Amino acid sequence: MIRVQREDFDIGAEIAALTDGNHAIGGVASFTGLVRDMAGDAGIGAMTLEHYPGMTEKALARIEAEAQERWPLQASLIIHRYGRLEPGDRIVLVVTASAHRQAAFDSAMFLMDYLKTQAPFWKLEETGEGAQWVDARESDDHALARWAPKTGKADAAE
Amino acid sequence: MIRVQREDFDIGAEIAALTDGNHAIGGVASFTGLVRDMAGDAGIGAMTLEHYPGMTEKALARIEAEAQERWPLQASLIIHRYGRLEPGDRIVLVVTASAHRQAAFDSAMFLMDYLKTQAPFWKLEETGEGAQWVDARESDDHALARWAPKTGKADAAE
Amino acid sequence: MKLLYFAWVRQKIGTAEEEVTPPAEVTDVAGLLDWLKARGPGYAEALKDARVVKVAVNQEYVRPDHPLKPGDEVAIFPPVTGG
Amino acid sequence: MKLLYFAWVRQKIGTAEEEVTPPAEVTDVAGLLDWLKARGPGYAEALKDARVVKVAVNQEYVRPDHPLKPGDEVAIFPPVTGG
Repeated sequence: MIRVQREDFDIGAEIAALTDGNHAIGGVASFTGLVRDMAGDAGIGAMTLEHYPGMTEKALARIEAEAQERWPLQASLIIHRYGRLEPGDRIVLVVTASAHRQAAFDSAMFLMDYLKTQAPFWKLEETGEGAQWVDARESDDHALARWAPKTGKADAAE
Repeated sequence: MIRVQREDFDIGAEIAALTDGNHAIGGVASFTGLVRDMAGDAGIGAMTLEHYPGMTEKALARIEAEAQERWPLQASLIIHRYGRLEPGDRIVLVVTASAHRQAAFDSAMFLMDYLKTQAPFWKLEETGEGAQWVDARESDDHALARWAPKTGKADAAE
Repeated sequence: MKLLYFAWVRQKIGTAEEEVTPPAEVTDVAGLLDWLKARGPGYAEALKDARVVKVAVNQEYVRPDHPLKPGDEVAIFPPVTGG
Repeated sequence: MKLLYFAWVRQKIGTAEEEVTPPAEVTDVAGLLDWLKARGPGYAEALKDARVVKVAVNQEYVRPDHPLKPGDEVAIFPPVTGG
């Protein structure tokens, strides 16, 4: 399930809605991304997340479908917000549920790595020196590379 | 923070209590373990978790301290239940919060692997053929081995 | 052909979207970027390094040699920074 | 010396805890296990494979050569299966 929304989300309620009543689930991994006070060296006040309506949903749905193909997931969820967000605000939620814990962890990491590098969102930070577009990070590309098909990570479920 | 308790827990409320107001946190990973319907081949109705009061708390506190030492965590939480649990019930919650996502993910996996192999809990499953103690799994020992000091995982934070 | 711009590409070009009809010799994404760069200083600045900007045609990432046709929705944007 | 048993070790021995005073030649964990095995068929069955059971002294995991002293709390249990 994927959602792109301006509104905040409730982590506990989302996990419950996704997993309640499914007794084949042994483990649920989640990751929540928050707006940090410090990005690099300049303290930031707030940020605005721009996105590409239409393509965003397609990109998230494809990323989720690929995770479902690679790991034996019982359920999965991606929520990504857009609009103006302040320090401490939730930006993104990824939840994966599987019979085994490693499949849940690995697929949640995979979803986050793909989101960071593939989903059409852009962060504009409000800094002391005015608004500034966040630069893409090489470390995110490196994180993505570990999921290349040759690594055989798809079989890593315990 | 660690808790050993008979009562259920609320994932969203626990994460909020741990992270609200800390704007140095960029990512929060969580893992929730649930009672599965199927353990191996025999359907199970419920299970009872026995533990060693006193040592359990010490073991969890030591595992948490080691995670705090290995990764730059802003906050962490381990809750483990004991007593009788039914399919779908929550057993364990691990939450880790850090500036960066990989530190949060890695430390949550580390905590779960240590819990599974070090914390003095034992599962007694109610199966069709009567109550049966769950066997320790070799795969859990293997999962633990990846955190041996030589791997240098402590420096893997992005 | 509908063009969409995002983030600093949008700011430098000065508009979020526009309808264009490139000449017949523009047949692929690389050709479109070259043609756009000649439209003004904002375009030239936004698109000066073709290896940096990303292009999606009909909401799918494409490479520079991707062919274009009249009804396409072409989006041009910087590397993404969500999550 | 206080002994605690958990899970199937507890069930096979038939008690959760007991106070014992082993003879002077029992100086370490391995010696204690050997002495306990001779106390009855439940003990022998529970402790027959010393490599399987885990021992904690004063709530810390220890090895078979760990020395024992009178006031120790010694727990004997199967490999753990929580989480």
